[in-house]
Amino acid sequence: MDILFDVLRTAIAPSTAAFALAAIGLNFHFGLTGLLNMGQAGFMLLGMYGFAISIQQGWPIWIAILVGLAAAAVFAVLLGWPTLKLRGDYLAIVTIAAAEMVRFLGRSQSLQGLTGASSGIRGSDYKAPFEELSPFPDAIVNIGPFSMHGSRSSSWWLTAVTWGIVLLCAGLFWRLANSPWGRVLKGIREDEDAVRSLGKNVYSYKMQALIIGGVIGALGGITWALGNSVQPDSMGRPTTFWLWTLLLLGGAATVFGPVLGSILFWSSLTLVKSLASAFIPSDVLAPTELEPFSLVLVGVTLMLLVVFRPQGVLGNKKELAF
Amino acid sequence: MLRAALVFVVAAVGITAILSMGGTAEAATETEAVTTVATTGGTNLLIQNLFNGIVFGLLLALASVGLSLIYGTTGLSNFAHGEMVTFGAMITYFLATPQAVSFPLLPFEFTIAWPFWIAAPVGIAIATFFGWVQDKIIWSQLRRRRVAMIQQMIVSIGLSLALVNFIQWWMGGRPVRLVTSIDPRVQYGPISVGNVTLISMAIAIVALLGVAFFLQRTRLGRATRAVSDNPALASASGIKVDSIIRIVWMMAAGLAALGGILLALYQQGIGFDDGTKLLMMMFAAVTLGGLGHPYGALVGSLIIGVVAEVSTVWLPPDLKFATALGILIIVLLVRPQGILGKAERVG
Amino acid sequence: MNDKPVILDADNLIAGYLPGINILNGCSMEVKEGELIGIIGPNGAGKSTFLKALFGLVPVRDGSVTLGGEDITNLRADELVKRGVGFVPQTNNVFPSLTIEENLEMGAYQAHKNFKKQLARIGDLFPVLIQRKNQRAGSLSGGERQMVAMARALMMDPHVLLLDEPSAGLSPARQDETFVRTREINKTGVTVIMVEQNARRCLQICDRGYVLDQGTSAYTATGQELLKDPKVIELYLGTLGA
Amino acid sequence: MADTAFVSVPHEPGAAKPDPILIAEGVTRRFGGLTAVKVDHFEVQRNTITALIGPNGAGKSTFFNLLTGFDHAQEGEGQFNGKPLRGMAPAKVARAGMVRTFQLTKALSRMTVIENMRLGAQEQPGENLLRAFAPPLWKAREREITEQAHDLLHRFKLYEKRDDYAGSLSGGQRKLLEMARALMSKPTMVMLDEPMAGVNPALTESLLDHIVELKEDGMTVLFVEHDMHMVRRISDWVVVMAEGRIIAEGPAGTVMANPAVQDAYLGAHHDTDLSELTLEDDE
Repeated sequence: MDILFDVLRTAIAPSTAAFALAAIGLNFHFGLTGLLNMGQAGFMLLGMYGFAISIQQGWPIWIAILVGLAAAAVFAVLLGWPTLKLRGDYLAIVTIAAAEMVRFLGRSQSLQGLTGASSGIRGSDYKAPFEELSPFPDAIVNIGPFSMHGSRSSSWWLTAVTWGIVLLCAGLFWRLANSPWGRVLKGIREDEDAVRSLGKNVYSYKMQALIIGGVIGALGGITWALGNSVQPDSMGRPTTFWLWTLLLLGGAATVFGPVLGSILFWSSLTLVKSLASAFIPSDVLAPTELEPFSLVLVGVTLMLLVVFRPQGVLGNKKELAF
Repeated sequence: MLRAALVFVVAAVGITAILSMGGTAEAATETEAVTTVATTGGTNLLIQNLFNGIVFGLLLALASVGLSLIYGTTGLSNFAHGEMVTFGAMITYFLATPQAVSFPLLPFEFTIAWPFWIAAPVGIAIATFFGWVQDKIIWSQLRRRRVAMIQQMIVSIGLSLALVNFIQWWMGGRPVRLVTSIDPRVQYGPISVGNVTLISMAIAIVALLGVAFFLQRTRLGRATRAVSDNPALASASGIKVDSIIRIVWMMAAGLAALGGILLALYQQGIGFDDGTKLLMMMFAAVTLGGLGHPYGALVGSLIIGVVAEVSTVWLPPDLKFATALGILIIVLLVRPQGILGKAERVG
Repeated sequence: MNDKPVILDADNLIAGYLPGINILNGCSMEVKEGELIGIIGPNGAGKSTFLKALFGLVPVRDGSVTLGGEDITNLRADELVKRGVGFVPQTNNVFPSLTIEENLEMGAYQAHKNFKKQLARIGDLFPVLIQRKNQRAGSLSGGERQMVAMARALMMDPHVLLLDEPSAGLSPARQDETFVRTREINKTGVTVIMVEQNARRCLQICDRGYVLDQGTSAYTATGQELLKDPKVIELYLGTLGA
Repeated sequence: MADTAFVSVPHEPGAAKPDPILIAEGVTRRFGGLTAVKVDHFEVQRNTITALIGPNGAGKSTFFNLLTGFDHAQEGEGQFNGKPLRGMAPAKVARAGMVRTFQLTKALSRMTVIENMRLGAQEQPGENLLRAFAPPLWKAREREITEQAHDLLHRFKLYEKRDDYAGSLSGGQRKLLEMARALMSKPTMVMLDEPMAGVNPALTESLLDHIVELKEDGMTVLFVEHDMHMVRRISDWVVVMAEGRIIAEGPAGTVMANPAVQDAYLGAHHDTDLSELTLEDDE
């Protein structure tokens, strides 16, 4: 039973929601438009930095959120400007390189005053304004079998807010994907030239998609930071790869694919770890080996998914992810 | 195009430069993939860094030549190539360490402790075999099923995730040292360098010349270039394209392993994710030189190595990889086909 | 006119690239040993696809190809080379980053022990290639590339040579040269099947022509007969030219 | 079936037309050393069906791409309906009223037929990101578009397939869909790149009828085609290209009888007989 609670707790955790958000952003890029963004973690990181640093400057929380989102938007414009005219894999190389650059800059000693270099920014330095907004009591609250703090860190407050934002963004995706605007993006995913021949400005649409997906990614970053801390190395390439895995797991181009993907991804990771630690003797699999062991499974899952079920759990076989 | 490039430079480097004024003057040594070799300082700094750059560039070239050959013959951007670098070094450590070792999930330990000069070649041989296995059970199957390149690329991402974590599971999270002795530095004119590093350089140069010899002077090597040029025509000429690709995978894995071993010697230790971290630099090198062009990988690696190391003269050392990636992005914008690549229409 | 045995027999081939879309809708052809066959027909009739289907480069969905009585349908290209079939594609027919000599070596890949001997033999046919053997094929003109491509295919000493529009993109003088060369190669005993755009020239030199229309082999006759046949012009230009 | 508009037009390359909708002047496109297109002068008469023909490699498709903005010429000017074409992006060309189809059909496979059609329409405010959020701003237009799409689908016999993914259509149906989609924008000129390629014979008749209908609806049609039967049946005027240049113009009958055209297609009539020619040693 404990294992089940652990799994459920992971499923509703704010960080699961944060990944769902970032994956919704990636869904705008890949699922809707076919853009190969291999640097979504960079967008998340920019959002986190923009938010945390602004709060540290003493700016109000609303401004801080806007700064985080704006940073991602500017990043998207800079990356998209030259590459969206080139072949698709150039965007992949440039985004992954640029995301790494952001991380290197963030962990650089020369920016320590702002970013805290490789040790990052402690949560306590920027969480207060958000936690003060909490309507929940400032104490541990038990709801059913779950026990969390009302307002602090990974709290009921944060859980409610993040999942609220997830629903909002999923709704946004639904609204846009089913609008004439989304239709143009799907057309671009299928064949750019055909869409050009129909009189649409492909470049501008790709840029819009890149910006929206990146901004939602930054929102994911901010919500992630509110439950954890700002740590450049937690937003490296593996994060982007996990996002891809969970997006493909849930089903690209679907409304709830990223959400379901994130829940499945994190809860099965917890499940695997719990089962392994419960049933595999520790002289065979030491506790420190659990993490890498389960991530090996993630990698293998990604490989198998791509080859055998590219449409994911929710995807339509005819509207494959590829 | 150029305007965009300029904006990027201003954005990336400019912001750093301005903000770094507030940062601490004393920069910590980079511990990522390569430890900065202590420099003699003063006027010789530039020469020393140039030299370090060449050393790093040569080691990088060993790894990226294989990446480039794979891209050239199959069109795949192999994201799991970094793990091949780590794997070579780790398997050598496994064979050479005097400590007890074990396999994951197997509850017994044993000690191999071969001398390094035996362990290294055997490690490379095992890595080469691993290249064969990989192509046999994964890549050749995907080619046969005509799985699209983007899909194959994501499969390689999955493989990378699986391998890097497998290596961590197997070898632990701490960096390991292949040899315990310390390589004392010797001063040659303005350059300070250890003898092991010099030997590593020599081995790297010999191996790279070997690759060049293979490609230019052997029938198999010429067939490899033929497959890179035009797989359909190669097949129509009677070349078994799949066997050539299998050989390329083996060679790439072997070279990456050699690169990993030499890198572990050069930076005095290797961590489970050092190869993964190096992958970005390899991509930068290969793209810079011209995707799929084997000599392009060499040129690109040397440029990346030198840019990364020399940039530390003016920029904080922990930004040297960022600088190298910045160079990559700028080159991509100005010349998408890379330095040696043939101009072709892209998009 | 030729009572030699049938060497290559294509029977009712149905083939295409995309699933569900056939380019060939039943193409048949019977080639006797030593013949020079020209395949002509308007653009889009499936001439090149037919040749590629013979060589296993386009998946054959129905029908069969036999070589000397042996079934070679959908066999891999390098297997066909082993069985003495050579193929010269219309475009991308050289390895641009390899030298001329290396290109020829690739042609003799399966018989590398005879490389020097074959090189000497080919050198008699294409002396200019030997003079410039260290030049990279990528730097050659269209006509020179065509020569390298044909020489490469001949390095294995094939019994059957498949040529896909060897005259395409060449100047008229070069085109004539290509046709004459093709006939000379044929005279050494090689069975040649060529697809040609330049129908008049092609029919002048070939023993027999096949006319393709809309993915089927419409009819066959000797080259001279087809040259005079108004139906050929009809096929190309929609009606009698006059 | 030559149109009366052509009565006074001389049968020669680059002939001026009484009311040209499309004019190209001195258009040159080189790829490396190869000159793919070198057209001195070219005009298309308004509200007629003009065929662009020529042997493989004549530069038809390249010329087509140049006219529609998908490729850019090193030299030359173009004019469509009085507007200069030089440097115009393909999307702008389309919005100006000149819509094209592609030789290899570009049906958007993972979208339904009806979505393909809707994408072809112009002036859908919902294609703007901000307005997309507010359906009331675009629902009305969407209904109009859907109605128009249904009409076209009926006409092209694709109505039953409207909710199928375009990827499940046959090659010929995709061609039809592509043409119908292009018509959604109510163009003044339709450019068809090999509309017959890969279409099974049963469908060709209706495809031909559709093209003729376009003219009756007041549009101008320029098409590239290999199938000479089709060229003869429906074109008012035929332009022949070979080796990047326009070598002949005129009504189908006249053009096909032109010895230069026959030479371009069948190979030149040489006086020399190849059987007498021997190989001289190369230079």
